[in-house]
Amino acid sequence: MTIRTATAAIALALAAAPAFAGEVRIMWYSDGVEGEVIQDLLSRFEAENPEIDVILDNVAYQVIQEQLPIQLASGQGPDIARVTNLKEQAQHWLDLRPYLSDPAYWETNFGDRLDWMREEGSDAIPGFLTQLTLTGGFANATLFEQAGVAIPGEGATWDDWIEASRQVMDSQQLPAAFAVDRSGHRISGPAVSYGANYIGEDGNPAPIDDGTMAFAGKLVDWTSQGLMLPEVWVSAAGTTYRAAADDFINAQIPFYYSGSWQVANLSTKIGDAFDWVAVGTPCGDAGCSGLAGGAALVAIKYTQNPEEVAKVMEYLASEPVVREFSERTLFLPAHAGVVAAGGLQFQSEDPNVQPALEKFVQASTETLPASDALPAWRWANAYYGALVTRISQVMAGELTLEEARPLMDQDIADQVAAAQQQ
Amino acid sequence: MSQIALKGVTKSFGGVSVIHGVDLDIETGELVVFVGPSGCGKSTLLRLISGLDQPSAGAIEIDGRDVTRVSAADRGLAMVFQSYALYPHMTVRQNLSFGLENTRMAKAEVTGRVAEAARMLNIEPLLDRRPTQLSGGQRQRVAIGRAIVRNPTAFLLDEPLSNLDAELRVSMRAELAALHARLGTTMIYVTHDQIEAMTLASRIVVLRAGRVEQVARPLDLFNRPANLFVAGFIGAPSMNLFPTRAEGGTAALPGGRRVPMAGVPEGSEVTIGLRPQHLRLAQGNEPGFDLRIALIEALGTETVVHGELAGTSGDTPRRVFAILPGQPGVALGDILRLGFDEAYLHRFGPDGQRLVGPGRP
Amino acid sequence: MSAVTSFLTRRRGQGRRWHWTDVVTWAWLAAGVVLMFGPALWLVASSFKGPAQLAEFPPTLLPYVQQTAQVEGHDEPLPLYTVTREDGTEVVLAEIRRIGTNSQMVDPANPEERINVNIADREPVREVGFATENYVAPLVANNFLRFLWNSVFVTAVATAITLLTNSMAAFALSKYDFRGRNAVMLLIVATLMVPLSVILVPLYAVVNATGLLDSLWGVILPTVATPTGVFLLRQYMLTIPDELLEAARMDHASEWQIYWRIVLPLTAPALAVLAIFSVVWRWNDFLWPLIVLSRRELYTLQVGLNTYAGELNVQWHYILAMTVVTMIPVVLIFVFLQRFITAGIAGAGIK
Amino acid sequence: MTSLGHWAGVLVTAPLVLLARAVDPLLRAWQRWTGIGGMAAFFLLPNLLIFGVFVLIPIVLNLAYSMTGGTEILLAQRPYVGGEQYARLLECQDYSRPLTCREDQFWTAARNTGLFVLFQVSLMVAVSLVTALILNREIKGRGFFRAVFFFPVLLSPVVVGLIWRWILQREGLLNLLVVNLGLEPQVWLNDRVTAFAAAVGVSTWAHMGFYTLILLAGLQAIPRDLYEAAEMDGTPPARVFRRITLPLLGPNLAVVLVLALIRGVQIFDEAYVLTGGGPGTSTLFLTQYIYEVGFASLLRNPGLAAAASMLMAGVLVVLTLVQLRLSRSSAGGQR
Repeated sequence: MTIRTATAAIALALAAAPAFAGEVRIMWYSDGVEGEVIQDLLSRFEAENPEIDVILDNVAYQVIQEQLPIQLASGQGPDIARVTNLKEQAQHWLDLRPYLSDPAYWETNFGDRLDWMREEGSDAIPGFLTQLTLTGGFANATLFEQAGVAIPGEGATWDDWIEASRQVMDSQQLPAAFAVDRSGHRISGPAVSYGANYIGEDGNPAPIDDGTMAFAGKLVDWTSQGLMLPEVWVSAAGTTYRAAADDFINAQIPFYYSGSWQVANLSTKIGDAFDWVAVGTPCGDAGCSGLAGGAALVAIKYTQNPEEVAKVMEYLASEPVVREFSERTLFLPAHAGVVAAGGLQFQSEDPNVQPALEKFVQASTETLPASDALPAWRWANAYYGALVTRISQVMAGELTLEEARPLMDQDIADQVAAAQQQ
Repeated sequence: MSQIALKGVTKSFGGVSVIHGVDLDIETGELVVFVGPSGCGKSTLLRLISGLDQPSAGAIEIDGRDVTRVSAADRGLAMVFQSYALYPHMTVRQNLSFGLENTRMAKAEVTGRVAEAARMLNIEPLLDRRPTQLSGGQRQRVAIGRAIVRNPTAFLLDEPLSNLDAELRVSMRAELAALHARLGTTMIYVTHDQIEAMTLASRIVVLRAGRVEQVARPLDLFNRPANLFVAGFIGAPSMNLFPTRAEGGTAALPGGRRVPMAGVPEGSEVTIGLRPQHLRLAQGNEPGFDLRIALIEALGTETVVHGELAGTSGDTPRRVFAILPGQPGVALGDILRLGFDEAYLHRFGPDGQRLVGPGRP
Repeated sequence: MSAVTSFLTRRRGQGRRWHWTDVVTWAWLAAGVVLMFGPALWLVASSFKGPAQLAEFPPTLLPYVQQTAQVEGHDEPLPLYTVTREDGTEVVLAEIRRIGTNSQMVDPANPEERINVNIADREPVREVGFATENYVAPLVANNFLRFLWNSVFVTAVATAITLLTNSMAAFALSKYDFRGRNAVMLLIVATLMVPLSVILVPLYAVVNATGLLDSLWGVILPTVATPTGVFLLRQYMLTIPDELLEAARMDHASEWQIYWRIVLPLTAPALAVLAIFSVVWRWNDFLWPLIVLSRRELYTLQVGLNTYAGELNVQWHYILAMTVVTMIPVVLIFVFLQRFITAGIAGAGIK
Repeated sequence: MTSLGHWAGVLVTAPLVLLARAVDPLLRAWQRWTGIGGMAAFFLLPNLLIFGVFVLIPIVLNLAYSMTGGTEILLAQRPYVGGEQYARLLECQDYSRPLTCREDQFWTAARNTGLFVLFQVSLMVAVSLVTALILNREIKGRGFFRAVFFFPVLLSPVVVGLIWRWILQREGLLNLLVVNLGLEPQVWLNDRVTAFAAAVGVSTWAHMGFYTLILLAGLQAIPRDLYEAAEMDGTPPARVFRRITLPLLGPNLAVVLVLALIRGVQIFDEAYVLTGGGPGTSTLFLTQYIYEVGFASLLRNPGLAAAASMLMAGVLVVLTLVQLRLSRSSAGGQR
């Protein structure tokens, strides 16, 4: 008994570290250097605002995905968090509007994408996108050149790209022609390019349509022909995310479909080994659409210090800070003013970086409406999850694509049913 | 007044009775030995006295105080276990002082008592060793020492010598006897070895299947066993028992000799016992019975003869032991005629109880 | 014949000639050494490779860095390559820059002359070198000592509580006869069946309700009631003769003293085994601390190293290096206590 | 560093010692009150308390979760649905073909887990037994080799999975060896057979040292004179092994079997890091299924996961009881 009491007492002493006035905790994850950059920016903020103590908790992305939702559900959590699951958890975000000195600034510069992170019909300002991402392809220019194959130009279709890559593969004796990250999100832009539409008229998920099936069919065929690097998709079950970046970096594949966030990563790891270019998204029957997305910094409703939170957010969302953050992290800014002003000086000595980022900016104008609707759609994750789970089973030879189709519909329907079971 | 008294003590484990209403009085300074075949309940009885087990019914008194519900530690007794139960992780000194420290005794007194016990038992050089570094005999002394330092009202010893080799057992037996003489403290001693019992005991308690068969001084037990069980159990080789029938105030022994048999109803089944030591070669025409020698154990000072009664056939021939003094010239297969004095006969009635009559050594 | 006997049955004597069973034995042991240590050494070697080299195929056994040379007329050192000329001879040149498939090179001995080389014809000149920045950068960037302290705290406290509570329970379950003992035992064994990972959500709810979320105690307490520990200690305590306890009871020892001064010391070998296992388990714990701890000043090493696993990219070079760092105590335990552990399990642990 | 550890040790043990001193008088009073019977309760209390709060209650809550629906995480916000989740899991046209089941992934995982346990336990027993037999010979450096096989036991499952993924991946060490031998490199984790074999092999690699030690202890406890007697009788070695070694090793083998079985069914961390369940779903095991559905996946459903874990735990308990009974009757009682 005494042991228990003693431990309980100590536990209380340790656990109950109440949010001190003026303390703002940010839960942050990093794909690259952005943790260091934001820490640097925050240090500057703290120097100017000694009354506010900003603590940056760098966590694994897994924590954001798995633990934060539970914290939020129990009315806890940090004061600010960098999240990707924006819409589904919108009920937990704080509306900063009453605390902001200039809400109009936010609407002007971030207004386009506030819908991604607030509940349907709300006009709240929960936060802003730290970066905009866009899916798109990368080509190993050196491999193409060595193989004497021209890099497909504007308007080239997926078939063109894979054929060109196949030639490079054959010529250079590579293990595969291309790879796509294992993610439902990654294949959705291309699917839309083939006419897919995930969203039904009532806003609920539509059944898997022929557009989706068309692109999925191509992926499966390319995998069985040995063109698509098999292990990325095949060697995992469920919705596990797997990136194929390493194979591209290692010059094992001439073409890699991922997204704008890879620019910094590729630059660091490829160095001078070969030239690479961003090529946007190849075209399908309906267009050449990538899929936008991004991570947002949002304020959490359960904070004790909304005033201070707003102050931190205003600082981080201010134009110079956004500009510096983007320039140092090689992320695409989501700030309308910064984008309009242009002239971002990305801090990289790598000659491949600047053109790649510019290509992504340009490609972002080519997205289709069906794709633009997805980031702010509640069931997107359910759809992505079903796609990735089942298509990889098809690739592994466990199902035919036709068999997979009703299973995907079922998975999505299950998820909707579960969520509506209240 | 008796120092330790058991009153109708009963013990059962999970519905199985192992001690059936034992009454026993033990006087101050006695060395009482519990003896009996294995499983007779002698160790259980000792544990009930120690307080390590609680009786299912009945009462235990020490110095007139009912201690039935008093814990083992508070009964003022000390116990020596069969395995010695020395604490393997403590030195001999710590083993001896552990119990004293538990009673919050002053340091100086603890030291004094340990030194005293060590001197008494000649284990002073061993005090800083651990039990694993001791020989069997040394461990035995330490175990006794651990009991002595406590100045208990009585010692309980549970087969303390059974783990020693034969030679050591004899010398330790002597030491124990000397120790008892010197300390004068009551001791209760459990053994299955009747030689230990006979040599050490002031009184012996013979137990069988949870019941007391007889309580007596050693020689009384030998000379006047109260029943067939005690008669057969005490003495080695064991007593020859001849079942027969009482007819006309006498009963017939093998070979036809009739001996007086008074005090039983005519025709009842009785048993006559004769210790092997009391058989001798028949002189001349002396009546007796014939024995065919099956095995000879010549021990020098005496010769143990295992024989079969001649003339018995059909059923398994009856085994008879005889101890002949010296080295008589006998050989396997010889037929000996054995005689005896009637004074040495033990007579047991149909119920197996001793019939009144004198017994002689 | 008798060699086969001794192989299948028991040891074989000394001084005989080599028999096929000896060959099998030593082949097996040699394979064992390679298989058991090889992967860990591979991990250590990999942790010293730079991010680019990590992704390389074919991989090299040892970490390499490209050699560079200071060439006149160039401020920065230039990377060196072995270039195969058309006539098949090889020469070492420094690369100035690469344009497409062409490499502009220069002979360090003759800095004036530029040479154009197809990149297919050059191989980098490399020497063994260690990318120590894999270690330095995370150690500098993170409050590494804090993580270390947290890990040590969690490991030490959890192990102490594990030893105390498990040995107490084992003592009760092995040395007292009471109603419901078998039920308790069965309950404890039954929970062996339920791995932590399948009750994460309800366990999280409990930890949340007890206010232990985001505290080191939330990491410690759920792990200390290990059924394994109770089981192991109980099995060992069963071998302690009851007579010792009875002797102690006759010696006026209280039950607590019997536990503390008699049984615990005698259980030392099993306690040591449990302690070592507990230390290793708690030190290696990953999933649970990751879920409980979200404030960085509370991170344990394992959680800390996982901050390099992002949404879209994993910084393997840091993760590998930090994994090696977290392995150090385990390896130390192995080196210094292996005899103790193996003997303890073999002799004491499972009877 | 060491002084940190040292002070931690002192800090931790000092309160315990003080506690032990303080507990004693209380306990004596308690003992006077309850007798020996109350002692057991006292000694069990701390463990059972922690155990109850952090193991039993979650299991009970898990049961509650399994009878609720929806995607909310807090139990209070979840609607009661009775046995719906169980019905969904058990709905199946043909249990031998997972794809005909409503929750095909659950049945796939169950089938994979069954196969895994079958192969892994057999391999584990075989490899540990051979290793133990070898270590039981009089060889030089026996202590060293005994330790060698034990080393991986000390590694964390995550590290184990990571190391082997690095070895088996396309750019891994194994392919380097394969290429040097002049063979075609394989993507080992991309083939259902080799990936499954890798999961079996790696988990055996990681745990065999532990089982080897248990078996070795059993071997060394077999009296040598039995073998000498058998040799005098001219008993053939195979027969000696079958009639003396195996039966006398029985209890240790039973322990190995039970533990390997339990751990086999619970296989998670190392396999998850190693194969992620792939290729396709061919190394998807039950614990991964439960973890993902309940916690990690985009298709999250805590109620379904809870129901699945209850089913799994139920099967495990039954299996273990059967196993214990079998081994008890064959080993002739508990030791």
